[in-house]
Amino acid sequence: MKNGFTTSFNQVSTSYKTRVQGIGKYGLLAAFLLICIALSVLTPRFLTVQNLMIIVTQVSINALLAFGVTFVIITGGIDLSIGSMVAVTGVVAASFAHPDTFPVAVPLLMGLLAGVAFGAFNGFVVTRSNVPPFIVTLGTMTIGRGLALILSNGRPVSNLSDSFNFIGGGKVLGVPTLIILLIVAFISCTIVLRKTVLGRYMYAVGGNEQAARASGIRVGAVKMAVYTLCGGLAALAGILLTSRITTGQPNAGAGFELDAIAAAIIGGTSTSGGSGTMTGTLIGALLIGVISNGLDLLNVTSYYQQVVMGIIIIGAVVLDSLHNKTNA
Amino acid sequence: MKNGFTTSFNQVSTSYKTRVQGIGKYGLLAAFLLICIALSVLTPRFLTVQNLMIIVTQVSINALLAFGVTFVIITGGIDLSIGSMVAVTGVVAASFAHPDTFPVAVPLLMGLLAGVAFGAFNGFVVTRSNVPPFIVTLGTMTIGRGLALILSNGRPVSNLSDSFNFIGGGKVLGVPTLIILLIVAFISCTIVLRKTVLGRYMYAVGGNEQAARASGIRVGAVKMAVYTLCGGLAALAGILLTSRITTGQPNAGAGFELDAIAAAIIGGTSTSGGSGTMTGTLIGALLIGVISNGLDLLNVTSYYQQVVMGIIIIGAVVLDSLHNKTNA
Amino acid sequence: MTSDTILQVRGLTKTFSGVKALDDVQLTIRKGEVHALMGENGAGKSTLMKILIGLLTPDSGEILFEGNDLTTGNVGDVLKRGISMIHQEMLMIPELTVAQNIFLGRERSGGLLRWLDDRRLTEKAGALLEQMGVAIRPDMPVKYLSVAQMQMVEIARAISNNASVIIMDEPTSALADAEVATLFRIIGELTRQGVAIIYISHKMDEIFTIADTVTVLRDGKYIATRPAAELDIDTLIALMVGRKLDSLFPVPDGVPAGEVMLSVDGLGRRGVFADISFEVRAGEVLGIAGLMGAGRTEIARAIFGLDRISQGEIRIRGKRVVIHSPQDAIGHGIGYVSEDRKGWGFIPGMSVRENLTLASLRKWSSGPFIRDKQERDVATAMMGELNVKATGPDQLVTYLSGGNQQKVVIGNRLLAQPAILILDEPTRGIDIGAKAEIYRLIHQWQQRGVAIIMISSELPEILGMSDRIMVLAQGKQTTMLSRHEASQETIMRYAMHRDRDTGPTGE
Amino acid sequence: SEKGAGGGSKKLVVGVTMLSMQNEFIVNVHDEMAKKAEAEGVDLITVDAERSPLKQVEQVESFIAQKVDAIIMNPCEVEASSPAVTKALAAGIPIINVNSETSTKPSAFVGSDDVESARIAMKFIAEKLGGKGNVVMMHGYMGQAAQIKREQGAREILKQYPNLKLLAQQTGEWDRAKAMSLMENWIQSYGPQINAVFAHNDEMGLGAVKALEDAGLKSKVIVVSIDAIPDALQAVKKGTLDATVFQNAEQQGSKAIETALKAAKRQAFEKQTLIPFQLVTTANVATFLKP
Ligand SMILES: Nc1ncnc2c1ncn2[C@@H]1O[C@H](COP(=O)(O)OP(=O)(O)OP(=O)(O)O)[C@@H](O)[C@H]1O
Ligand SMILES: Nc1ncnc2c1ncn2[C@@H]1O[C@H](COP(=O)(O)OP(=O)(O)OP(=O)(O)O)[C@@H](O)[C@H]1O
Ligand SMILES: [Mg+2]
Ligand SMILES: [Mg+2]
Repeated sequence: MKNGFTTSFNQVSTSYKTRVQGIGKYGLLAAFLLICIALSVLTPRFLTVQNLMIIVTQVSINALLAFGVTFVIITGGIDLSIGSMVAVTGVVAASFAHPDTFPVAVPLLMGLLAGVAFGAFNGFVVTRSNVPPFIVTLGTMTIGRGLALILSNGRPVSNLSDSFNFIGGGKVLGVPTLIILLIVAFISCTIVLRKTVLGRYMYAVGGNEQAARASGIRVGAVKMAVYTLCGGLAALAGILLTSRITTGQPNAGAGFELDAIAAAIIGGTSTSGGSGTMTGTLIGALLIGVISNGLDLLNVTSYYQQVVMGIIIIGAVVLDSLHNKTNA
Repeated sequence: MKNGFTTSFNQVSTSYKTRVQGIGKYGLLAAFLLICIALSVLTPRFLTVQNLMIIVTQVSINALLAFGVTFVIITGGIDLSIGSMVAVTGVVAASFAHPDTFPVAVPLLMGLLAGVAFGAFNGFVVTRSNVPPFIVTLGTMTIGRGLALILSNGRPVSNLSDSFNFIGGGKVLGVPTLIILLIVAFISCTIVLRKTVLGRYMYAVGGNEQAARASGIRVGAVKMAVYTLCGGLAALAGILLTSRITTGQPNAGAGFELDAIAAAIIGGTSTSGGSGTMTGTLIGALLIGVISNGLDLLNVTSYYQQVVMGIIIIGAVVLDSLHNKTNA
Repeated sequence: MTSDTILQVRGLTKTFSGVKALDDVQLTIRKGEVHALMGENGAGKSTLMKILIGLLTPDSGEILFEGNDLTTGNVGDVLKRGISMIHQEMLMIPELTVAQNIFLGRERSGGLLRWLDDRRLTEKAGALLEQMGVAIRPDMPVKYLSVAQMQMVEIARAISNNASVIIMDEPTSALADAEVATLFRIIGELTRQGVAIIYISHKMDEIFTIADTVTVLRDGKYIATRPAAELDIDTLIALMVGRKLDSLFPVPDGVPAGEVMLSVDGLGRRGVFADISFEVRAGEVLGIAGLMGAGRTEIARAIFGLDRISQGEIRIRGKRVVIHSPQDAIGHGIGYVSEDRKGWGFIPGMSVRENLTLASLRKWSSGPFIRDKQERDVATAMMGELNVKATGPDQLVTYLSGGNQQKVVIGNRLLAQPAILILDEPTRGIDIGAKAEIYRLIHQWQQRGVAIIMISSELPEILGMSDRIMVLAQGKQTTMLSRHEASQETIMRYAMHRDRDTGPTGE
Repeated sequence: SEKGAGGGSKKLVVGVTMLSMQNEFIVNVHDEMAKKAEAEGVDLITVDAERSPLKQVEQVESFIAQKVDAIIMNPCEVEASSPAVTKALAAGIPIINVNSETSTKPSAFVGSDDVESARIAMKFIAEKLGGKGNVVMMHGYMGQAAQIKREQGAREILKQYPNLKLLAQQTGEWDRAKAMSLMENWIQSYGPQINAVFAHNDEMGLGAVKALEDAGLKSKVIVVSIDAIPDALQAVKKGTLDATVFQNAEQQGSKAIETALKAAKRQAFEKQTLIPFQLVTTANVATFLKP
């Protein structure tokens, strides 16, 4: 009975390959490169090492948040509290970062701890209650904002040590620390997602929770892990932001959640869970960053910038999906 | 795609779905009443006709938006552009509402037209492209904000006629017009959802799009309809807001989308589509409104308000879901 | 408990929102036996199995596995202790590959942060599938598999766990005879090694082929346990149904077929099927037979407008039509019941009533408004006609047993009163009583002049119901048999037919 | 750098980053800058920081990469926007803060002190009430520079009048609709106890006025806010808004451009140009109303 299958396999396998592992991603990459080429033609200031470095620096905070939320969305969840976590962790870190108080590791650790604890709380409520993650994290988004204001007394926490400010604002061998950290985070997140059992289970939980459960996967533990991871990455973003603007702002990060989620979804993460890649998310974040930078360089009037921004983002994803269609 | 994974995803959330048609709703209602009772005990000013009327007035704009987005979410979509639609339609309406220019029907119609066109555009892009609704409406959210700023030149459009200002600010037989319109909209939306073929098709499309197609439902048309409806309701909200504050604000409605979506989801609409009721959404909106009013009445410090708000919302939905569990 | 008893269940009870799905049930499984669990749709078989595997927790009762208590309610634990399960609803992760699905949860012992070795998994899965004699690529995402292929993957997953008890909940519902034979061979090997199999199926002949012992449930209650050798089919049906069943297939009444309703000429879809030509007349049943992957479902999908065709034409009542979408097809009076009822059949979050009337809703409404009472009456009547077992028209379809869900899907299409009805595996997972009802219904609709195309992997069904039978092999039409010409042997011969033109295939 | 000096043949380029182009006052300041730049024949590159200091820092980085001749920044935050100043100065590009300050000293500052505006507003309330009564305060977005400074100014005056009681305070998020709802709730809570409302901006002040009018309490409550946007001036003229504080957008805008040009051309310039606030009441509103 083997004989009958060979033909249909071959064609099935080609059609799936193009879609899944291959060109699908490149559709977005193509759209992204197209925009870059267009900008290079339109303004000579775009394609300079300095400007490209600025773009990556600017993108890095959003990209870190987007990585975290990609984990969460892959499991079929959502995290709206990342913006507030940026504020809380930033304020916490800043409170320990005044000159001549603690060594720089302390604000770092305290900030990360705050983010991990916040994320774990999200995970705990999501797994222990029947409440949809949207509501849980919308709730903790509000709570987090309040906490940041309470902790900072509603005022920016400033006067931070130089070593702390170096974390997000310095350069190593001419390369901004933010870019280095972004690359490290990207590689780590990719490894977690693609090479570890945990990553596999994320896809499983998001792809079909019942099936995951039936395979003996501890669904609750996986969810705890992704929300905690997301909290940790938000903390990293919060610390870097604080260090970059040399203040812990209680109102920092407002609205960041939408940008981060947008980067993930533009990058091909499905809102219904079960699919998504870090590379896609990174390209998504870069796309947003490049458009925003390009519009500034081209001196497009502020109001029109928003219109153009919206159109290009929809356009890029349309291009991406058209590309997938013709390949299918 | 031939296999039926989409449906098995849906099964995962059945626990949340039991509430759709039956007992579930009362769980939330109980939580809501509990909060009302608590507030009545805490402050005598809560349970007065006047205050209750004020709450409903304040809730009405969010409720209208939430009704619209409930339609969209039931079909498995999302609309993030409602806040921007409020601004665009408000500015458009205001531009035609200066005294001694047009009769009051003109700004009303123009505002509604703008909203319907905007919503139809959302629907068109969602149905014609492969782009996820999240990205489409995030894009049009940005575009809409830009349009509102362009149309108004970044300035409030003020000096509106008294007859226009009456729409959202007047009273008929002692009852604020906003409350009357809210009730009319609630009844109409409930009828559309529960008594019409279109409403039934919305549930079908969101519950299992493939099965809906196999039953001969024109899925694209249904989606067009919900986004357009949502646009129309956002326009109504935009006009009423403009009339209530007697100016068309280009930055009105920022962040309204989250409140509206929250009301829908608190009310039991499942983000994965296929379930939800207008009554649930109305209770969700009232819940948010009552908490916010109560915290003001109790003069809870601003920072703590946010913390308490987040906790109560999560708490209410937890209570609701516990209730469902014991019923399941 | 005798020495070779491996699993014992006593006094098990489970209630869903007040309805008793299981009521004081008992079950004893011995090493190396094939123990069939029988019962009508909704009897509680799957519920019992889900409790054994730890997916559901019982209200009361005890489970002893190898002498120890098993009521832990933790699937991972149960799997590790040596029980595995083929799930009726094929629980798989669409985006993951065959290999990744087979070893899901068992990638490696240890923590969540352990390293994955996908190449090793793929090799292991490839070897396993090869050993089973199944040609499925281990690196293909399961979302691209046909239902039958998925079922084979489910089987591979269950047997790869080195379990001492394997639960098989309708493992063959989507399989044709050849694959069923493969499964039986595997079962034979396993039982020889002392593995116990709990086997659930609605296909009676399978039970009498492989079962050693049979336990019957009815309405959640334990009825009896008998050695298979002591049972005959009528006794078994009587135990399951509680009464005797009349003949399975209706007697053909020789009513002459009417005008040609649907004709298909040279239909092809690149790489899937080609040169398909046939016609169906009003009041006629055309059966389509073939092996798994022969392309039967693809033809049905193409006619219904779900897939594009690359050549050929479709005529309805002699007029050439172009069908681009299901709406087009429905507009031309075609109704389609998919083999994949979860994917294309029903809306899980809707009630039985809403599902039944969905395709015909316009008929029960005036203008935009649904006429509530009429809708309810129509649905209730259809529930009666199909004998749908539910608490009422407002019960959600998700909570129905598989067979009853299938009836709801058929009822939905019937209410739309199609002139041409395509049924793809219409009795998949349906108990014998319900099968007889569905055959009776098909017959009734045939008498009313509906042209029916019935795709089925169950040869008795094809032979019992069809006026003519088209046989496919590798996407090509190999013969068209009349009722008198057809027999199991002829159909199988044509289904295995290898077309010279395609040249040698395979390695 | 070579092109800037002496204002040679090449047009000068000035990068401008504004706090928020959705705020009417800020838009006015920017419009004045654009007008002035046009007259002087300079190119402006304007970007909107959308109230995000991070974005603002990035925008200034981008200006530096583009080698603009001067930067005008309307800072989002005192501290958080400071790195932008540091970076511009390090790159040798003059940076002028307009409207509000940063903790790091820029090349020059053009504007007014937000604390002062709140002092003026609260002082007016105190005098109107004869130093005795109950006040409620509507804050802007909590934690933003303008909110912090306006709160600070108000509290300074409140301290001077021990009989002036702060009955309640809450954020109205700079928004008219939110402020209206907030005022409605306060009316429920305190009713006739409220003698005056101080709102951190006119939008919120006008929301409060609307709520008070609807409740028929306007005649009994004083409402004062800041910015003197056209709507507010109209309201002052009608007598519904008791007072607003005028910030001179025109002067801030044109002075900022003037200073930036001088700095770019390496000419001498004022390090600090303070433009005074003015209280607007029915008495003097006519002089502020544009024809
Ligand atoms: N989650 C649930 N909630 C409510 N009722 C349920 C649920 N799951 C199953 N049931 C009910 O329990 C009964 C037993 O169902 P079960 O799936 O065990 O039947 P089955 O014997 O496996 O039937 P089939 O042969 O059709 O698969 C049915 O009446 C079904 O409707
Ligand atoms: N969406 C798809 N993409 C790629 N290949 C597909 C797709 N759907 C089906 N196939 C492949 O096409 C072949 C024909 O499948 P089809 O379902 O038509 O077979 P069938 O004769 O109906 O048999 P059965 O239903 O018993 O599997 C199979 O090998 C299947 O894997
Ligand atoms: Mg079953
Ligand atoms: Mg088939």
